[in-house]
Amino acid sequence: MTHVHIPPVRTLVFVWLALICFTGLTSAVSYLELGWGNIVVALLIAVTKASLVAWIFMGVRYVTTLTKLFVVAGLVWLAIMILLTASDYNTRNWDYRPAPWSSAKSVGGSH
Amino acid sequence: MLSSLRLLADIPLFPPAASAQASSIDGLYWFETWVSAIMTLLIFLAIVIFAFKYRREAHPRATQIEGSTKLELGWSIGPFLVMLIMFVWGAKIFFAAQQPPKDAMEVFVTGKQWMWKIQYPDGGREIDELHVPVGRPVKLTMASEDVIHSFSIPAFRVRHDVVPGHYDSLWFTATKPGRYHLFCTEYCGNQHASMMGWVDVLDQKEYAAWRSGAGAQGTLAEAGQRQFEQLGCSTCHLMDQQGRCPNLRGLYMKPVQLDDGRVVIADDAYLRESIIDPNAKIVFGYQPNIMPVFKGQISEEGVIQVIAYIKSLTPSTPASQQGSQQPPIVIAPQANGTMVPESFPSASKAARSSQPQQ
Amino acid sequence: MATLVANPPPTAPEEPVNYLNVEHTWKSWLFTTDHKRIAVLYILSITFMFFFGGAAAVAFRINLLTPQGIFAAETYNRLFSMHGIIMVFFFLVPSIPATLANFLIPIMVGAKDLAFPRVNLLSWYLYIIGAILAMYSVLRGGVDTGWTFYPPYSSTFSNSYVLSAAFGVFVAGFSSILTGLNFIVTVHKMRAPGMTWSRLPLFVWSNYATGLIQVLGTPVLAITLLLLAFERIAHIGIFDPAIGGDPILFQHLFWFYSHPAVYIMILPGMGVISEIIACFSRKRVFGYNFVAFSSMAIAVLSFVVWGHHMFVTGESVYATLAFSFLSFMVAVPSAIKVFNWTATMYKGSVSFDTPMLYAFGFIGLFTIGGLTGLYLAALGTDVATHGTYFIVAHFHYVMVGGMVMAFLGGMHYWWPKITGRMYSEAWSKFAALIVFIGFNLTFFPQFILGYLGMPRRYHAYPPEFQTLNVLSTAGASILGIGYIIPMIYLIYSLKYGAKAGPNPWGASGLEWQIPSPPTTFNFDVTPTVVEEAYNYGPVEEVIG
Amino acid sequence: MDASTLGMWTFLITEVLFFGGMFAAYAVYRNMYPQAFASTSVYMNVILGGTNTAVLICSSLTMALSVRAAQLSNRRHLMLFLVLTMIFGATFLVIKGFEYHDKWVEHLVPGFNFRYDEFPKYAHNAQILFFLYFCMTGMHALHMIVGLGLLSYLLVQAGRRMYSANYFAPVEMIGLYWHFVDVVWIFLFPLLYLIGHRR
Repeated sequence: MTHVHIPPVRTLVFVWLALICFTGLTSAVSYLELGWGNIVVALLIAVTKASLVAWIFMGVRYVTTLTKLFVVAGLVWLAIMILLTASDYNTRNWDYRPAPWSSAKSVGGSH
Repeated sequence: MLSSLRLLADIPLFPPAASAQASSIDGLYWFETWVSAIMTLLIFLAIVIFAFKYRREAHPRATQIEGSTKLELGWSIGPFLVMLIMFVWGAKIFFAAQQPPKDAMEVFVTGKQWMWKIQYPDGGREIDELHVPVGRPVKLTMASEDVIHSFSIPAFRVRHDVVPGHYDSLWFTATKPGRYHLFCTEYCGNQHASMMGWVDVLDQKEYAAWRSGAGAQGTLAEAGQRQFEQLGCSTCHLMDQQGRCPNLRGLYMKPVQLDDGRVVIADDAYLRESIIDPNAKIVFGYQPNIMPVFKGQISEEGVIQVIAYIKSLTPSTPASQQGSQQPPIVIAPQANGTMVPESFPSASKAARSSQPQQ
Repeated sequence: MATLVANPPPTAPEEPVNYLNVEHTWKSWLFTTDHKRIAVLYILSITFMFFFGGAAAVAFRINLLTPQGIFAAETYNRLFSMHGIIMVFFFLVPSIPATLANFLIPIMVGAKDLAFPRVNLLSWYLYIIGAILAMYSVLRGGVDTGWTFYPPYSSTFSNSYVLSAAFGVFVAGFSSILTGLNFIVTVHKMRAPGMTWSRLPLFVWSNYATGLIQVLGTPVLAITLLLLAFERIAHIGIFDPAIGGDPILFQHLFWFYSHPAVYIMILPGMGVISEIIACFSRKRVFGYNFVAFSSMAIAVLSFVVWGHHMFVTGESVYATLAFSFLSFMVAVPSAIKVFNWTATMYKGSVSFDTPMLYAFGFIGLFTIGGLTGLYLAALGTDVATHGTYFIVAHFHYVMVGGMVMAFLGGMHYWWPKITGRMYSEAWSKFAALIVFIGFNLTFFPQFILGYLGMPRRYHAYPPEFQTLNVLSTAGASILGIGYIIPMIYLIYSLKYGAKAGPNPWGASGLEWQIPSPPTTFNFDVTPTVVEEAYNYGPVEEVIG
Repeated sequence: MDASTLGMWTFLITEVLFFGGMFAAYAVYRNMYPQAFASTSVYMNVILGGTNTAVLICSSLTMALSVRAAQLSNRRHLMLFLVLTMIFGATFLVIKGFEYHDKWVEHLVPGFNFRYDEFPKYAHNAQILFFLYFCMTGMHALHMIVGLGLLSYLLVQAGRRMYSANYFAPVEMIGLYWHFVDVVWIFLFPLLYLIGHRR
């Protein structure tokens, strides 16, 4: 069997501390009014936390490239599902032609 | 024997092409059919020839061939190029089908288990029958009372799902007088198969004659007015002086400032939503919860009638009190994600530059 | 290959121990972890489901003999729904992966069993539980939503047994996930020394790709059906337009699985065809790398094309454009396969044994099925053909003309390996011919019907469509017979068939180097692989 | 690396897409009805949600420590940390139970007793969020319950001295599962509890 990597307690506790801090941070930030910034910050923090858990607690750091590839594949497929579904919803209202009653140019773009 | 022969002779093999779109789709259809036929024939021929020529008796020892990257790339890229033609061609037809001409005649369709209810602007109403004049673009605005239906006229090669919760639309120009099938092609329950009807394409004269017979009960807008009064809308929306609700005169297709800062166009979809669920979008300066929710109180047909009535309301006074209340109208995207069918021209996000006509 | 009559059953009591005769108790079957026994359990279960779904098909084809229909609308709707649900989720999805691949993959990679034998057994039990739930629906009166379960019909309006059917599909989905997971891990971890990726038989490649789709797609179906079930229970939910939900979102999530799922159904069949064509042309598959790579390309691309099921629903035109383009892309790897199989026969040494006949049938029908897919990928023609019999014909050409042909071909090819017996050559060739004729007669008229505009899922139709419908029903009865004949001679062969010997076809591949039927642990000694797949010489040198 | 690890990761990918279906629905509707979604924040208990997040993070730490203990053949520590993990997991479920109770009392269960008098404007669309809230947290809680079952199994086996530095794959596998459930919550917390600004 391949060698086993045993993470030091220090690392684990440090990650735990970071996760707790991030939880406080994300709660605190949600009280600020940042408009679209809120969701961006919340997701960034969540991704950071999840990466910490995956990287250290779940030991992605120590696994083979193959496993890493699998993890990435899972996330890519999740992205495919969400992005392609969103591609429908976010472009449904796109005005791809001049409105029949005016000569104003089209206003496109998702939000 | 003879009768069975006659039966065979009577098999229809190709549908009539009775709209402008039908011929363009048929063009692509035949292109695809030729490509398919040639490809199928090539493969069949290759199989038959190889199987015969290299049968074990004639060719006991196979010659091992590793493959040929050149050949393989060839038969990956070659077909793909042909498919690109299909893609562009198909997309062109599809996009054209999304853009009803401005002068299209409007007809309203409501799908309901298990019938198609048709309403004409002049007040004529039919079930499972649609009369249209030849040579004139017709735009259908469609709603569903219950489940997903799909409105399809094979002879016109048109089809669009009718999804509950919003308006869908399609348009066509009939080119050949006649009587054609009209089908529901999205399974919608027990009597799905009886959601069949007829489209009658009449020449101009016949159409005029047919039309004069219809509309005895008054126009669609008049039916809408009756609804409007029966449901008690008129007490507020036409003569309100206390600022409880917006005035509807001249509202149709005008930008509306909402209380959350968005600006939307008062199109069919907006009007429908404001009837069914008035609290969904509150006009700036008004309070929610004043207007009763009409969901379940009014059918989709009724909504169509009321919208037709609202369309018919012309501004009564040049400058009502609302006019001064409204903030300047800006060009802004419709910043909500509400479901507005993209094929619906009035659902445009583009707001016009500020020239309130009130 | 002798006929039945020529070879009376040798009454040999000294038959060597194999996986079939090692134990005979019920327990030894129901609690087995031997992948071969589980495969046999699967063969029995999916065959039962196949004939059940097939009976429903024959019944509603009879209904369509007359324009008014013979049955009540309700009966018809329940028949076609059960046909769809059973055939898709309980036959096509597990058809080759759970049977032939379950049997063969460990042997082909040189392993004693799959990576997780107990999980493999669990997956069979999940399949059975799912099937029981679905059958419960049938016994209580059936489900009438079609296999697609579109809300709001399924969530609010249908009065049939939607919940148990949906839950059955949900459970069977996990069976499929576990099978795929097992294959992926087995191919990665259990290959014998020397069995490099480029030496894997193409059947393994295609099932590996299938496994990826199963693992990545099926959970989305599971959660979607669960959300639908909650919506049906609570009478409100996220697909309900009454609260601002969008029924089309269900279709997005449903097709995110169900489009790749058609590749779950066809990819393993493609793998079977690669094996058969190579064996009966005595030739290495033309362009091994391209064929292997195309399986993987299909697995990936299949996930980005689902929107083509929704071109006329009100999906955004921009999304529509992208999905149309991507749909054409996914046609390329399938085309590569067809060309490469054909090229494999070039300068081969072709024989016409029954499996090869099915392979010919597969290539022909799959070609037609694939090409008619182009009509549906192109936006313009999709509008005209969507929701009509054109679609029905198209996917039956792929699913039945493709997958069922491949399944039968594979069964005939590996039957001697699985059972140790040969079947009647004459009867099997006859059956293959009947299936081919019956199939085309059933489904070709449906292309014409479709473009004429006949909508699918109609229990009654305008009278001018009758002739084509009668032809189709006539074909269906021939097809039905074509499926029953193999049942009979294959069962007959179990007792009276000639002993097959380890390698009746003179085929290459590890599975042919072990006895027929194999022993419980496949190999006495883990084999070491030193040569490429499909290392074929002339047939006389190999047959032993 | 052995087959079971790869198998577990493959299974977790399946789980990602299982929850992913709900996240996709969430994304679509949040984009469609941002204000209705934001209006629900009033009813979401950030204190309880935040506490639960912390509790789960603690359970993840103890889970990681149990795997470590198994790797070091430290049976006493292994059992101690497994018990701690289970206590944290149970605490999470109890708090979740209180939250569900509150939602019921406040008439926020779509399809059963939904009332949304404070924001009648969003009465329709907010039900989508609450429906998703119950589905997502419910599915998550179900995974927690399964996890607790698995942990009890580990505990029994650890008591029987089954695990040591030579064989600890089950501890590792179940640990992966447990962390994954934690990761799901890490996303659920901001998406369900921290929508829009507080008032």
